[in-house]
Amino acid sequence: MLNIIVILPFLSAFIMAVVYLSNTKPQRYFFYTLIGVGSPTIITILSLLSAYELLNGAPTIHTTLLTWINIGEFNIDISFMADKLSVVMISFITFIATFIHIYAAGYMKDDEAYGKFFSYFNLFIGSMLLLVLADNPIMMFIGWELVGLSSYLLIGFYHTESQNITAANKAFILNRVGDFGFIMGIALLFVSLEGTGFTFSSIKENISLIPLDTLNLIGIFLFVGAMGKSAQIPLYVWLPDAMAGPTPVSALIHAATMVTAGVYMVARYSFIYEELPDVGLFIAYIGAFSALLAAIIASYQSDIKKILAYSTMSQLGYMFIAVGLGAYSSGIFHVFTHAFFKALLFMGAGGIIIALHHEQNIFKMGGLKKQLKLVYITMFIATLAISGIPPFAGFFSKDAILMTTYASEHYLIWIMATFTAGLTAFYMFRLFFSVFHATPKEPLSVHSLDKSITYPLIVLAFGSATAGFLGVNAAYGGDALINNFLALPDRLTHISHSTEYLLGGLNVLLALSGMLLAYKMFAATANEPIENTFFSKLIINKFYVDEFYVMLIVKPIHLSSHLIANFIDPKIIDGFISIQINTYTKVAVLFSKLQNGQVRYYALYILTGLSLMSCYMIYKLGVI
Amino acid sequence: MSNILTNIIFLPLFIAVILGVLRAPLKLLKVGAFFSSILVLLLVVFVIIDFDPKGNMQLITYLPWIQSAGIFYYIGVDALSLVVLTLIVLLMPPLYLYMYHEKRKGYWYNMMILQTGVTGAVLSLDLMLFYLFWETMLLPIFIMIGMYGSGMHQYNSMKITLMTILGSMSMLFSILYIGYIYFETYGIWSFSLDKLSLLSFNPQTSLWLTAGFLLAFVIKIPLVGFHTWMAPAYGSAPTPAVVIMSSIMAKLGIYGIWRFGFTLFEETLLFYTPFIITIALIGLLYYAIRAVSENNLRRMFAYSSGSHLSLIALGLFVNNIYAWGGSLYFIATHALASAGMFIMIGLTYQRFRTLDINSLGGIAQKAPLFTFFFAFFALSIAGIPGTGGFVAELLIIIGAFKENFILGFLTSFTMLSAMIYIFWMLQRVLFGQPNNSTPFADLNIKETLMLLPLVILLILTGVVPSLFTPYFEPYLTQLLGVAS
Amino acid sequence: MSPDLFYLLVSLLFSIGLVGLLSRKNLFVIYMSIELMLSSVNLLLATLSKVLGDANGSVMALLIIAIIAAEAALFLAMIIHLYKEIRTIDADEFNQLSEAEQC
Amino acid sequence: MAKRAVVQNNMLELIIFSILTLFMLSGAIVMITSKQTLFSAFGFLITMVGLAGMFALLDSRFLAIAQIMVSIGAVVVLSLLTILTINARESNLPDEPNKYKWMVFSSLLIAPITFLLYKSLLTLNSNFSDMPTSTSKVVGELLFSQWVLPFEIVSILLLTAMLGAIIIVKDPRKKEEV
Repeated sequence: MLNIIVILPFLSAFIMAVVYLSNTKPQRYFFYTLIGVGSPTIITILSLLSAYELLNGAPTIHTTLLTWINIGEFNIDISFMADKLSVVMISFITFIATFIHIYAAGYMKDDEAYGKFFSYFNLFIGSMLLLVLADNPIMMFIGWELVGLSSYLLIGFYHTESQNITAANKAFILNRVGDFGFIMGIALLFVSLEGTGFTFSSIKENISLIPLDTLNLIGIFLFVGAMGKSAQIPLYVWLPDAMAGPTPVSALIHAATMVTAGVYMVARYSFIYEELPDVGLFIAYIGAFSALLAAIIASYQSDIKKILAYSTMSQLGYMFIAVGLGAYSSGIFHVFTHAFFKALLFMGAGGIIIALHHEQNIFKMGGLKKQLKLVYITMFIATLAISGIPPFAGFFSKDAILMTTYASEHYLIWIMATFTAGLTAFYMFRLFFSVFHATPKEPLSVHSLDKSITYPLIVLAFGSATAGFLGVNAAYGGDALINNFLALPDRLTHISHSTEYLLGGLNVLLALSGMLLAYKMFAATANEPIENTFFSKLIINKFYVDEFYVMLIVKPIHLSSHLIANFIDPKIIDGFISIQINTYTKVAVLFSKLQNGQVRYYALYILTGLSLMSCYMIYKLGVI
Repeated sequence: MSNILTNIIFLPLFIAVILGVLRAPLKLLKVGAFFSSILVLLLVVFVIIDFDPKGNMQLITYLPWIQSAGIFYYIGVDALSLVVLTLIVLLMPPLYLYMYHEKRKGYWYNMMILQTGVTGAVLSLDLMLFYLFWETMLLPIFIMIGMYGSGMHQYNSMKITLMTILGSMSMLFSILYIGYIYFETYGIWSFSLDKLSLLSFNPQTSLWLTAGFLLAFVIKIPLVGFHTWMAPAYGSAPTPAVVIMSSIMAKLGIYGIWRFGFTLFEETLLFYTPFIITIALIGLLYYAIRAVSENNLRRMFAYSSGSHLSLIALGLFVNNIYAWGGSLYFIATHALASAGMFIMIGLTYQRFRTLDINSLGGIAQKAPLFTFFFAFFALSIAGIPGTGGFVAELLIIIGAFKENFILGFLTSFTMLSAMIYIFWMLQRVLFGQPNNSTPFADLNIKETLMLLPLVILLILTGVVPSLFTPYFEPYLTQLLGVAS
Repeated sequence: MSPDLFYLLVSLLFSIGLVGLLSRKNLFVIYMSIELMLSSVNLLLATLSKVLGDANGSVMALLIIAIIAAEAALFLAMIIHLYKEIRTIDADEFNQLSEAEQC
Repeated sequence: MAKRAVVQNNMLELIIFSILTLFMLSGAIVMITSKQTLFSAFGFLITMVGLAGMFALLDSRFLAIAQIMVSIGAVVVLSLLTILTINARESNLPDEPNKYKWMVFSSLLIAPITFLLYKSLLTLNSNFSDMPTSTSKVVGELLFSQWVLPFEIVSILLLTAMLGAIIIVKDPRKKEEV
């Protein structure tokens, strides 16, 4: 079953690619839709079935497809494993991905490269499933890289605009920087455990064999991978630019796949991070700073998709706080709820963008609540969910994380996280009010939306509203179903129910005040932020991090390249060779001058030689 | 069956000579060349079927040639040479297909002679015989660059020839001196590898002899510092010659170190190991960074191939099975990928008549199939999972980590090195708006068929390496057992 | 009277011939220098014939005189021919062996 | 008495030798230094005459006569005739501004050779034998017995040279007309 789950998307991607390449004319709409949407549907059913199996108490499922490589101790199989963690992941990934596929079928209907799009899309899902279901780090890494590759392809989907490709390159290269760390982690892990097998279960068993120093390095290296994929400081700059792709791609990247991979990875290696509280704290701080930074930047953006992108980064920061502090289940739970509302937000935004003929600036929209009623309602639910208003999904998951931070007694993290929560409500409602409530500056022509676009919204809205109930804490009368099911090595924190209520109340209060502030400022008329003060200029330009990177990395590479091309190669290395060549040439010129065609001179040369020989003989024979 | 290897080596030359004597018309020549390459491919398939991965040197032919000087016609095949041999014969048919429109007869003859040269060099086990084939393969390259090249081809062909001959000369001196030492010790002349490997040299002599060999191989690879012939030669050679240089001849440098260096100078090479690893690490990034500012597509991939060959050399000098396996695997997969890439570049040139990256662009809009193949080969050079390059890079990284942490860390930069230029190149060549109004035809069926085997092989090597590894894994284990 | 003086004379004559050959451009002088060198050899032969009391040397010298005559005929003919062609007897004008010009 | 006569004879020979040497060397030097071709030829003539005297001094009368008849009577006169025939004007003579520099330079160059030559010649016998060998009779006998083949070859050579000279001098432009 697991084999089929992984292979099917790859297979359908392959089939569609072959069909598309053999005839690129925009036809066969039905064929592509059937295969492209059909395969995620089937794998959703299969994933849910396997989840059901595990729910009923079945042990972890292992399947082996074939032997991948076999050199020395490096024996790697293409094999898959569904434990509770991966089952939770694949269930919601496939579920949400299916709806995004359905949505995309409507969204991309008129695109010439419809087949190509679905081929990439299925490749994306397949890679993500490979990543999640992998039984050993190597397979996981392959999935990990392929996710990066397919995101590259999808972000650069509109390839005629050069800047889209730049965005895609940026995404892939930064991901690859992460992979650079990841592969070092894996290699180190393998070398340290050489000979004891290299699947997750055997690593878990033998983890105590590794000295702590090495383990620390491994933990940090692996997290570098997560930084790249999950867009954390300092490797986050690709995420906003990744909005260059079609909106369903953004929804898929941000909700179900790719960015959550980092969190999943840390949870998957929880048995390592469990041993390394210091590294965990480092992760948590990175997460907290990312969350805050992204929230601040998001408050000053005006592109609807970029605001959502920064909000993703911010929420990912929460997840890393959770996993860093050892609350793996809470992290995964937030991944789970976040998937619903973030997918919904992106799809809603996509709907708005289509309805307004590809307008993305929220300050050029306004008053859309009448025209796009369904989008309005669903987006409202999603916004409430992300802001953490009970009883919507976001509240429970975010609350669990905040509580962990408080209980861990790292108060700086807690303050940052709580502040970010308020800020989240502010910028999300800023978006919401500007788009739906504010009076538009000029009358908008709105185009009606396809059913395949709107219906998935309803399903996801339902999910956003209710998904949180799976993980209700004991304090709120639940029994944290999902946490118990996941059975990850959580660091247990004890916190009294009253403190919990207090914290929850504080969060809701902050969220509400953020919401009110946004209402005041943007509900009536929404104005674009202007770069009037130093501070706003800094934020609108995203703290000049991109420019900084360009200056620090891209420029030096180009400079050194030119240095090599214009100086080192021709002057120094070829210099040695050309010195010799020049010498030969000069000597040759000299000799050709000697040979001037006058026989007299030739006689002179002969005589010179003879004369020298005579001198030598006189000297040698001692004639004098 | 016993002289199957001889047939493999000399069949192309034989057919070339017959066609030349008959003054065959162009059409017959084309058919003959292609037929010879297919026939050789079939023969190699027979060899592979019969091959026993656990055995040593197999299918040995040992005939006296110049007996008074102890030079024998001594050939044989083991896992190492089988890998290189297989990739040579795999690449020839697509190259002949690529050359289909070529009207100059000399071109075809040169290719056939070249094939004999490279297969002979791979299979020979007598040092003099090896030297003979080693020089044989240089001559056609010289002619092909000099006569059929573009740009400053005459200058460049002289440059490659002189630099390579410098290496060959030093190797010849070493070979002769080794033979002489053998003569001193045993009283007869011999240049057979297995006999010479019994010799033990005094350390000082051995250093010089090894340096003589290494110089030849290092120039052929080329590692940084010996590379200035590479970009000009690649830039002005015709595509088939480029493919042979990058995919086969460069690998023969690695093969030479492996076969002759490790057999004869096991201990002395340890002395050179730190130097070579340092040079290779420098080369890994040096070439990659150099490629960034290169505007000629072919030269860019010349540097790219230099970067990857540095990695292969690095893996060769890291003494464990992962790094060696990775190196050997990389030899094959990089040959396939770079052959594909250079063929794609050749096709681009045929269509656009330029290789300047800045004047290309927008190909994706006009030719999806072409784009697919181009991007596939470029990405497989970059080592994307699912292509063989990834497996090899992974193995080499693991091997380097096993050696020590710092080396592993530095080797991992291979993950980034190709990124630096390949993606920017793809952006400017394939995507964006076309800068060039020339109509761009998509791949036709013939071109697709020529490239498809390479694509399939690359994917197979990436997805199921276990199909291929059993052929050389026992050999490596055995070699390591001997070494340790 | 000892042959040493003759030897000295021979050496000097030969050398003067060589000097003339090298330092002059006039074809006639070159020709005569060559004759002078030949003649000095002739003198040496005659001297040796006397020293050894062997007439063979004289015979050789005699033959050489004949050869000098033959040479003279050809050399002078060539000079005349060359002078007719390019109106000069400057040896440096005949430099078709030169490498530099063709480069 | 007889001894004295020998001494006197020797003295006489030495004086004759000195005078001849003076003539020859000065003739040779004039030959290689003078700008006018005709003067050179006269220098050459003097040297040749001196040479004939030297042959006589060495008791080779036949040679001396041959020298006078062939070298002077034929060769030198032929040269003079050629020079006069050509009658090169001053402007057609080669311009040799560095003539003396060249001479000094090449003399320096040749000095060691000369020295070596002289030294090696000194290793030969330094006494004349008393046998009167080179009489015409002996020479004639040798020439027609042992040396008959070289003699014939030389005669053919002379013939060939004559024919060659005629062919060379023939005007090529006229040949084309024929």
